[in-house]
Amino acid sequence: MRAPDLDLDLDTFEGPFDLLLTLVLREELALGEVDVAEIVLAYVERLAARERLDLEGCGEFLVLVASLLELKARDLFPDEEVDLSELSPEEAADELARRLEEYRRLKHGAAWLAERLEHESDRYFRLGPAPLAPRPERRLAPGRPEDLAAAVRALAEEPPQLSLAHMGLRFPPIERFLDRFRATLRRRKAFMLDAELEGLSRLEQAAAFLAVLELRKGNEVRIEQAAPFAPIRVSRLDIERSSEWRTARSA
Amino acid sequence: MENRPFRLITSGPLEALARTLEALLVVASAPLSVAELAAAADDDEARIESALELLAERFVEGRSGIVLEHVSGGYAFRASRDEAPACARLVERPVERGLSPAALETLAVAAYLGPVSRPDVARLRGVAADTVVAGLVERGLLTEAGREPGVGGAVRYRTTELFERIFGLESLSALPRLDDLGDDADSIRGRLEAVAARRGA
Amino acid sequence: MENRPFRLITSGPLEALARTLEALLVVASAPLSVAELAAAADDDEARIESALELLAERFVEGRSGIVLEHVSGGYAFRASRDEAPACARLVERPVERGLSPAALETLAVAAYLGPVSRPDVARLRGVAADTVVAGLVERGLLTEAGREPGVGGAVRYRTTELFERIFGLESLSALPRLDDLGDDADSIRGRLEAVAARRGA
Repeated sequence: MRAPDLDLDLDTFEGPFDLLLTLVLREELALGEVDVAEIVLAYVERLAARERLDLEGCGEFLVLVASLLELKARDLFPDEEVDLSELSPEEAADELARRLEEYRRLKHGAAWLAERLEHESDRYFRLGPAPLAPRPERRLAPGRPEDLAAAVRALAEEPPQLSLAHMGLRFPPIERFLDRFRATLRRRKAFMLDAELEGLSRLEQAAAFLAVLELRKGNEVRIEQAAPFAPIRVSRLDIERSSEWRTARSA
Repeated sequence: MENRPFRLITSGPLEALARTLEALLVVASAPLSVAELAAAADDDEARIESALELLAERFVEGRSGIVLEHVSGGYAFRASRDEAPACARLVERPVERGLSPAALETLAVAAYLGPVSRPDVARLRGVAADTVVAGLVERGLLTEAGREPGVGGAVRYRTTELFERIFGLESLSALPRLDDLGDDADSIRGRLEAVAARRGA
Repeated sequence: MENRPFRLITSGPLEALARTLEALLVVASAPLSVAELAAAADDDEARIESALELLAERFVEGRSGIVLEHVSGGYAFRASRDEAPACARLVERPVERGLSPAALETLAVAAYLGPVSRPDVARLRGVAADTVVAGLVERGLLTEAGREPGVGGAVRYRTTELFERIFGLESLSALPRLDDLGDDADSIRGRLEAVAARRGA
């Protein structure tokens, strides 16, 4: 299944994935409002319904989603400097686990509310006063003019720089691994991915994997794996075509 | 049949219809005509009238705190006249809580900058203003004051005399000065807008 | 089911108080707490509770089209569940119709963690929350609850009484705990803040 054909039904968007991408690129749809996790879920559900795994399609999808996430991170947190040195790999993993658990709880809470709403849907009551109720007379407490002045002064204060340190889950740039793997492949014909991933944090591993897929997409490398979970071998493909691709990309 | 004792009525099919009407009348926010009741109860108007007679007997002055009233627009529940003093205490119970921070900010903007639209308030406060403005209009602290220039301009609001009374101001010129922000409404507005722009959409 | 004849009930002194409460509840626009009922009825809270028991027996599912419920920290009349189809033909329930998963998650954040700002919600859900929060404020399910401490702090939101009423909650503490791993909202919040403090500034 090709990623662009994926039909989506999100809160903010309904239609094929490629239309969503178009709208995002034309800035007609705010990416900040798009739940990327829902897109991934939709894709995975679709995959699960198929018999054969289309690696090409999956790779394309991963690259598109990774780009979406990167765009979205910039969109949501425009001024945030990426500073990975602040976070050790263990901390990043801890933080990831914490946040996932947090989100899971939140989902449980939302699911409970949804169920409750369904259960209570036959409870009808009046909103607002009764038709023949006496008109309420509101007596307001006196206010202090100084409070008004203070309110305006507060609005004139410069807002603090929003700290997003708690976001934690910064995605390491894929370019870093693209450069590294290209350099390796200039020296050697092939490398084993597992060896390259050793010692990296989980987020870095994910970025490295995306970089390999990106290279594959650009026809720079061939990816081989003897069996599921067997070591992955990445080997150099046609040099000329890859440089063509790079020129085309940078144009 | 209406002069039968209550107990016996509760089993008849008309009693089921009466329960339906009770439910409709307790959720309605305006009096309901016989036709409206018939449509909602999915029954015919003659039977609705009979069931209403049942209810009128049950929800009657002296017997119940809830009274079924037939007004020009139709039927509605009201409080019994005997309970008027209690109802008066309920609705007049002084809401002596002060204004919320949101209301205070909105009033302050309108008081210092002159008539402002809801989009204005939203931009300057960085938060949607519809609910707050509507609440202040309902409480009589803001009132409409024309529209912004141009076709389809947004409605603008200014503070009211009630506002001045509540804040003990003889007029808006008696507001504390904000010389640190500017010496007139326009320069204060300029300052707030600059900050709002930096706060970022 | 009607084991006491209606007429006999109407005589006792508690019955007079029950009539007063009926009147108060039928005109109220939101649930009334025992304290509010006591103030309006000018009676003591213990007697209010007893009179409420009387009413709860009378206005109960299956027996009356009007049902007394304990919700959102107070007491209110609503339509019997049996009459929901008729009520649905009369009024729409726009407030809760089509609450999206995003809206429910946002409500869950505010209900479980107490006042939260839009950045808080965005951080937890990984999606910008502006539209969703604005929609919930407009529906009356969230309301502003001051700003975060510090200069220029973001506006915080909490769930409203209407939220509790629609979801049929006596209070927010009636929400089920989500602590399959032994944590509660405070420690969740504490951990978030600890992480932020460790890496903030």
